[in-house]
Amino acid sequence: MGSKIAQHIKDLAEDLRRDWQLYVLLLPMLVWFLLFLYKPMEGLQIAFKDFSPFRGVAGSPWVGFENFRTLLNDQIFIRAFINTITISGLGLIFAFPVPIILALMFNELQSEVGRRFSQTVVYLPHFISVVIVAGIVINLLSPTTGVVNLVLSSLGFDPIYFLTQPEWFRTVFIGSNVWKEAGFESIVYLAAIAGISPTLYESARVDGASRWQMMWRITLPCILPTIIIMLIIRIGNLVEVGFEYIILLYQPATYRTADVVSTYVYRTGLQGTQYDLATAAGLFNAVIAFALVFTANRISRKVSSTSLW
Amino acid sequence: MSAVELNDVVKRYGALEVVHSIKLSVSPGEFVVLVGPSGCGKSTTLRMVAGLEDISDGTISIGGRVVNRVAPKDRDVAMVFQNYALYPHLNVAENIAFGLRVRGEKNDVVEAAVNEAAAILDLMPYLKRKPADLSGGQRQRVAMGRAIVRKPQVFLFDEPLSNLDAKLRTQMRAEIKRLHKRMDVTSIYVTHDQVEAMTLADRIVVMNGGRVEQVGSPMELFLNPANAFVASFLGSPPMNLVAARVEAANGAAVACVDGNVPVQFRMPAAIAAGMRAGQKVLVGLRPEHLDIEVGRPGADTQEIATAVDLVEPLGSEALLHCRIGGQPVVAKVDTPVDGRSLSDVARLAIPTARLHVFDVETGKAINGQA
Amino acid sequence: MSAVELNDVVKRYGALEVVHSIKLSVSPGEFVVLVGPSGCGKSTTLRMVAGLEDISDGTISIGGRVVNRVAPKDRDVAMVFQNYALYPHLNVAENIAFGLRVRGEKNDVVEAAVNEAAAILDLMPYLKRKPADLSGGQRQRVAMGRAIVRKPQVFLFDEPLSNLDAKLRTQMRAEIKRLHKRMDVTSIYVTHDQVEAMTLADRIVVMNGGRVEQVGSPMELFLNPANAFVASFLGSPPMNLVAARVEAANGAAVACVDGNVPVQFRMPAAIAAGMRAGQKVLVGLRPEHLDIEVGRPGADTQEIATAVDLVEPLGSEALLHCRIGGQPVVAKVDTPVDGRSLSDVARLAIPTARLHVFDVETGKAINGQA
Amino acid sequence: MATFSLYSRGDRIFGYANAALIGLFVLSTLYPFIYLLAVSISSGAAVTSGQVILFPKDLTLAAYEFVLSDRLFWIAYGNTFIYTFGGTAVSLAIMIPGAYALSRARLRGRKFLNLMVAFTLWFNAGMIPFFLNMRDLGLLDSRFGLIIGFACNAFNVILLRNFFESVPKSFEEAAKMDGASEWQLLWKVFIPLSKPAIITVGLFCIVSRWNSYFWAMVLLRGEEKIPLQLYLKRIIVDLTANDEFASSLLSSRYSFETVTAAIMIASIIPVLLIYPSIQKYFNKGITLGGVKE
Amino acid sequence: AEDASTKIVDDPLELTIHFHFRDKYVYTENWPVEKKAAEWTGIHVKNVASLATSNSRDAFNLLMASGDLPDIVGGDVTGGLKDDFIRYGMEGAFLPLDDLIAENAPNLKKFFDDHPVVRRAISAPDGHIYFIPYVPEGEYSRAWFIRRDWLEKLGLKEPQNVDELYTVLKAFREKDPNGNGKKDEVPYFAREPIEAVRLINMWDARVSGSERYGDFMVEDGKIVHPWTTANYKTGISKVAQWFGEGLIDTEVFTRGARVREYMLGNNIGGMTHDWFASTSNYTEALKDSVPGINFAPMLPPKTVSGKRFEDSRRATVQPAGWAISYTNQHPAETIKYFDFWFSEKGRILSNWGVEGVNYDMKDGKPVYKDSVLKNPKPVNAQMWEIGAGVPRGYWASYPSEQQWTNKMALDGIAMYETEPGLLQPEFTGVSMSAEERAVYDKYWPSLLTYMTEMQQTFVLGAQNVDASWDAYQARLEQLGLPEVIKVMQTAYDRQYAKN
Ligand SMILES: Nc1ncnc2c1ncn2[C@@H]1O[C@H](COP(=O)(O)OP(=O)(O)OP(=O)(O)O)[C@@H](O)[C@H]1O
Ligand SMILES: Nc1ncnc2c1ncn2[C@@H]1O[C@H](COP(=O)(O)OP(=O)(O)OP(=O)(O)O)[C@@H](O)[C@H]1O
Ligand SMILES: [Mg+2]
Ligand SMILES: [Mg+2]
Repeated sequence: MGSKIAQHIKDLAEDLRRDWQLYVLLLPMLVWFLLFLYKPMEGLQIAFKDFSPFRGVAGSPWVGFENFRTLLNDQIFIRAFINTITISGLGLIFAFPVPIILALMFNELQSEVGRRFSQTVVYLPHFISVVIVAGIVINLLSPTTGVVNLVLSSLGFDPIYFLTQPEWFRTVFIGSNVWKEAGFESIVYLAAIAGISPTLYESARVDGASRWQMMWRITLPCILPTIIIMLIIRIGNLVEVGFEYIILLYQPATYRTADVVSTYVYRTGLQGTQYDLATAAGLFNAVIAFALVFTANRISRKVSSTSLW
Repeated sequence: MSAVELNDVVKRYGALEVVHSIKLSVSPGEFVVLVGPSGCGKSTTLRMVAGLEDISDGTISIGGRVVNRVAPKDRDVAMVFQNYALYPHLNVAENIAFGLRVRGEKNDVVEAAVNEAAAILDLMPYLKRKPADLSGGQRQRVAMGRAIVRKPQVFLFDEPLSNLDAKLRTQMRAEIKRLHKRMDVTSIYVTHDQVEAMTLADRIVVMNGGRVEQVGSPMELFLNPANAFVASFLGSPPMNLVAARVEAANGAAVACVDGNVPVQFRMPAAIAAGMRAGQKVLVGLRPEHLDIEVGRPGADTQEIATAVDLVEPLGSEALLHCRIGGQPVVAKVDTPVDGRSLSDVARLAIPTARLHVFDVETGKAINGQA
Repeated sequence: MSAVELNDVVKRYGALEVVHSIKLSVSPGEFVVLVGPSGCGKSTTLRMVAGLEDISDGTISIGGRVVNRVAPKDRDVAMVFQNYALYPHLNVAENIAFGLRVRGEKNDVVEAAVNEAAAILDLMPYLKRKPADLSGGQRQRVAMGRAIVRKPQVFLFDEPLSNLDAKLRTQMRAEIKRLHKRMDVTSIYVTHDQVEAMTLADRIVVMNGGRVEQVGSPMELFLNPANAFVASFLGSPPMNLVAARVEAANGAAVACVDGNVPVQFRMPAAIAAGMRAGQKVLVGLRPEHLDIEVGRPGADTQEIATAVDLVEPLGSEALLHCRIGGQPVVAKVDTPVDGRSLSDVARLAIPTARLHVFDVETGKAINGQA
Repeated sequence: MATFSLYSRGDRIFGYANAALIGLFVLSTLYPFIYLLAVSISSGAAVTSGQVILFPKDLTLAAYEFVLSDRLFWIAYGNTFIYTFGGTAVSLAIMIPGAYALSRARLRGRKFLNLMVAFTLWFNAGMIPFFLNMRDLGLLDSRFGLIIGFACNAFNVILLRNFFESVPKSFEEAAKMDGASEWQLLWKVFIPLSKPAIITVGLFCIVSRWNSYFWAMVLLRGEEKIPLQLYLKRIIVDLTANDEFASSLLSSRYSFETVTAAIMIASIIPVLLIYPSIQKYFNKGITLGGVKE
Repeated sequence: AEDASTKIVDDPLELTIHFHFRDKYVYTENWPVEKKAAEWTGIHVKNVASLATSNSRDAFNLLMASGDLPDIVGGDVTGGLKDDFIRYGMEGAFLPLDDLIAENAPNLKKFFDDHPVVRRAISAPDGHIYFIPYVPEGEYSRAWFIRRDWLEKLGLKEPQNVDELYTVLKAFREKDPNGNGKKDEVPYFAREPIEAVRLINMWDARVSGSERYGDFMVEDGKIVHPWTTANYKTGISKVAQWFGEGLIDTEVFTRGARVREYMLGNNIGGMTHDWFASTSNYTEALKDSVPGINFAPMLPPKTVSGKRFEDSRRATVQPAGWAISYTNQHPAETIKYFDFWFSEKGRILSNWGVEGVNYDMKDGKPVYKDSVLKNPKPVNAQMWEIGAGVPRGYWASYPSEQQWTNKMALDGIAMYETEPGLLQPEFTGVSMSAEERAVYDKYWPSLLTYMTEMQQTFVLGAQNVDASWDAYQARLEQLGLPEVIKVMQTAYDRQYAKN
């Protein structure tokens, strides 16, 4: 038994000697993570304190799970939490595949010039601030002058005031988000596609595959590891919807479906300087996210041998 | 009507022309083998037939239809790739099944076909593995399997056996031959292994530098190579080519090799008729026709002095690397049973009838009818 | 001290053991060839020596130092990969130079070495091309070049010639041999081509299913295969193995083949001594020892009735696929000059002294001393 | 490479349909840019009264004059370049070797380290602790602090690591046999072979740096260090404040909408140029010809 | 103008200050106003706040978190700093000022004595004052504006009560007052959704008790939320009805801040409720592009109960100003400095800028120079640039604003001022103890969320007010409204009742 441990230590030492360069390469990043991300994490204590910035993390009194209790007893928070999951869940279903599809479509584009041009253009909206995007969306959906409603009424429907209807909010939010980000997000997949050996396509072509089939049976499986990684990360973000865009788009009238944890925190926490509550909400999210990811990662490692760690 | 016809096919990569105006007509059911040195354009030609490379000039027809602009999948051909091109995300069974799946074959049909192919190729134990977990030879067999499960109009093989061991290779060769007999599918087969070429081919196409040097049945090419290149390319070890000069001696033409020890070859009458005095020629001697059993009488055999540099034993035979008139010559001889040392061999016996002679300048064979 | 020593080396992939306890000692300067069927673990063994695979059990030493946990680059070995593994982003010259560059060699040294290697490998015209623009054989030559520019302690070759045409292959083989002679570097060479194995090896290691079957000089293995596997593996076409039963007839042991037409083999005395009546054996006949020139007298030759299924012409020789007592047998015979058809052959002559006999159960050769 | 002329009819129809769909999407994504452009060259009055939808009205370059004549704009622009390219360089210099090390199976404790990286995707300290940490490290109000403090992020590390993992093993093996050190292996083999990935991650770094302002706002004090996006925020604050009592909005040549649009256009253009220039690295077949699969 | 009376220290004393306001500006020694003050008082105030940030709230919070407080902390942030001054003051970050004022600051003392409401409004639960506020002057901020030219065109009078208002709005909607042949008129529009709801005033309901939207109000000494009253129920249901009839801009919730420019510029908006000063500029600005436009203030129409009242007003005291940090080594000098700004001289300086440069004294009163008044930049913006009118602890002077407000607005304000009883009582906020604040913080944000949500839901007609009112009330109770009212009442009683 003891000799086994000794052997392990010896192996370890030998491995370290053999691969020391590898550890040197890792070192800066490791130090960085420790110094810039892990060191301040002691600040997560705030979630369990009645935090006053002036008193500081150490000087603020402990309150145990009080902040969590406050959150979980707050029906508005619960609703925001459910909304968050719903929006990102729907996003996962409807928005997540879009950049993949887009990347696949770009990949099928024959004209080099066309491909360059269109790729450049579709990633443009990413750079346009959400304020402008929200403005455009509001204009498009205006019940009186918006293009969408003009089309609707020309088809004989009544105009819809989309942005005040809770039923429509998710559609509008996810849809416009896709439109804004899909082009940019497709870059990851384009990079993955670039790594596929062209001989596979040749082989498939001779085997009689149509382009459609090649897309499905070659391209897609080959970028699957990337998709899975992105998916797992996305699953980790199920409990996270950024507040900036929502705030521009939502209305009290649509809170029912639009109010998410981050907007809740924004309204209640930061404006009123309730860092403790905000941190608690963040921590609550993180724990759930982590549990989700942990599961997803485990499943993925089993099923596809791709994993986040 | 030819099954496959290449008409002045040219392939250029940018300014570089790698295939120059190839003409070839393959009859239905015929097994044609392309051989030639590395980089001579065999794969490129095959890929043009498959539809994987644009044809820079000329036309290719399959089954009478010009296919220059027909998609590979509509040409009804199957191909084994030189670099395998296995789908890394699919296991062996799925790799083999791919061609059938994309054609929407039924499950049981696919399964049966896969099992059949796997059995032929000795792949049964590996069906569930991914290509990454296979040895080189196993991968190559999978690539073979992928082609043979389909029943295409034309088979294209690009060195399908190059990574197999001798035993499997012989076995696979026979298997391919049998398959071809059974399915009677037109096949174009690229190889650099002339044993494969000789045994499999109905006709062999010898290529060199993007050109066709000679087309013919294996024995035709072996016995009557049109030029020095073909002669030296077929046969293993290749035919020895000894540079010589034609002189008239005793009324008949002889080829003289200059050197420290000048050597003369007597010519068969048919060839001698085509020779001019002073002509520079290459005298072709197949290693397996050279013999160490000297001293046997007869006008049909001549003896030549030699010096042995190196002996490579091959088991029951051996390769003698020796020199004739200073020029290297390889002889393939039986290992003497009497224990004589092969390094001592001083003279080689050459059957005169089996001499070949090529003009140095044109490379063409001199065979009297010229 | 051995240059390379494998001591009970085992390789497992998960639960799957693919190399079982291999023992092998290579002397300095020796040229050892690993042969064996596809998937038998040759590449794996070589890769363990290179340091590319972890050793599951046992030890490997190079130059007397245990290297189990030494990084490949510190083992001072060079390797040619079965799958080339060229750097796709570098051109040919850079690919070849890579090993020298990373060692910080001076520019002119590198250039000279690259040019030398390129000249040997006929790669001069391609130095500026990327691997993607090369033919299969050209790629393989680049892979060779990458290894030979360095002057390592040990060379490892994994089927370095499998994609070359016969001519180039012969040439490269000789080149490797010459290189080895000149540099005197310990080499381990994996191949499935026994001609390569026979001609290159100082010693051959025959592997099968992750085990070493026999180690010895080429001729040793060829003449005295330790078992049926080795016997059938070396030689091309491989040795025919005919299942038979030992019977005592006329005082001497004979092996009888059952079938429609029962056949008997007379045994050389040395072997007969090791045989038991009723024992099930495999009678080994090398194709090149079978002859169609029947009717020659002598106690050292026996004749066996046969039926020819298929004739494969190889030029001056041909392969006869025939049957003895219903079992398939291949004979390699000279193409008759007199125009007789080989398909008519009815009897084969067999030199008794060249018979091999193996026990069916153990596969071991029976050679009298048993 | 693939020869597109050799497509079957069905495949060609597929191609056209695909191109048409992309064309539609492209048009829709082009709109905001055109809109911004139109706004930036229209008069403030036209924009504030909602008359600019697609085409500019009352053409004027007043907004650009306003912006381009502001010294701070140019300083901010310069800063953004420093943060973006300096930051990206530092990011890549730290993340590439790190991600490479994490991608190697022989790294001891690899699983734990990867988990440690991934963990930070969800758990982060929050603004105040991070700020205090930066203060403790003496990195407040320094360009370097802003560059180093955000050098890595888990997502990019994971992405890089993943791409490195997908480089065929053979290349690493070959280089190791050739005697390359880890550093050489990374530098001479992995980086060239992972160009698309590195470009992607580099692009992500560039883009996020280019767009970011929050931490600049939190950590910086001096005006002369602010990035463009922060400048934009301040302009907005400035102009809204002025607007509040402004009588001149309806006749003004520029308004905060037009100025904002002008700054955005000015700030989008460099990024717009980056993408096409790196696109060639997304070409297929980076490992073509290297190995027999 | 050497004046010994303003000297606080003989040797120049430097004090540090964190002062960030309006999300962008910081205190600076380079302000001419500041230079003058330093010259007069001998105290030099040096800024330490970030010039980079564009969020004053963050700047303040980070300052508190970092712990190294400068001598003075001040400024203005979104949502106000009052609660912060009080909270951190009680935690020890800021000095209580009561004694310091009593001993050193005659002007401040006098001001607080004269304005007990202000003093009470800024008092902490422990009774102390921790900061000196920015005190605005003037009463009316917003007014009802209407297209008087449209009224004329349609032969209507200025609406004097709810019914007339209804008629007018209806006519705007139906009768094409802009004469373009399309019914594109928007009778009532507003920049903020809540200003659309302001029409509930017509039914005697209030939108807020203070300048801040959705604030509590005090009725008979009791804290009440205006959005829970019976009047609100009526009001909101009527507003919903008007909204449904198209009398209120159908897109009022998504129009954004540029709605006035859009509505007036395109000649389609009829009426709004907005700031006096800025709104009255439009008639002037648009006279060329919209001929005949006359968008002018009018008195609030009489409510259903026959009252007239204006719901909005200027705050008595702003939740901004400055405080003395516990680290300050010169509290006495500092409070004297604070006091300086409440002196006659200081007050003029803080409002009007530097004499001879920005204003001249005429008849003992400051008058802006023409160079200031004729400058295309708004005067307040000009003042900020020199350090006047910034939210330090000072007392704004309405006359300075008056001088650059246009005539229409001034007339309007005068009209409102002359109408008696228009102004509603202001809720000036309560200072809660830590425990009270904990309760408030726990419930209030969600309550406000719910109330605004329901408000819009009602207006949009997505829920019928009468049908859902009980459920609404019940839900408020469930979300903790009674608890919130209770702690506020306690705080209120402590702060104001013991008068
Ligand atoms: N993309 C390319 N660009 C330029 N030259 C190319 C390209 N592809 C192949 N070549 C060249 O074309 C010639 C023919 O190549 P091909 O692959 O057809 O040879 P091959 O006869 O199949 O050789 P091997 O037996 O070695 O596979 C070679 O010299 C090769 O270097
Ligand atoms: N990663 C792996 N996981 C599981 N099995 C493997 C793996 N790699 C190789 N093998 C198996 O190990 C055995 C030995 O493989 P190896 O590559 O050494 O064969 P080889 O003798 O070189 O064959 P070839 O001549 O075909 O290249 C094969 O059966 C192969 O399928
Ligand atoms: Mg080839
Ligand atoms: Mg192998």
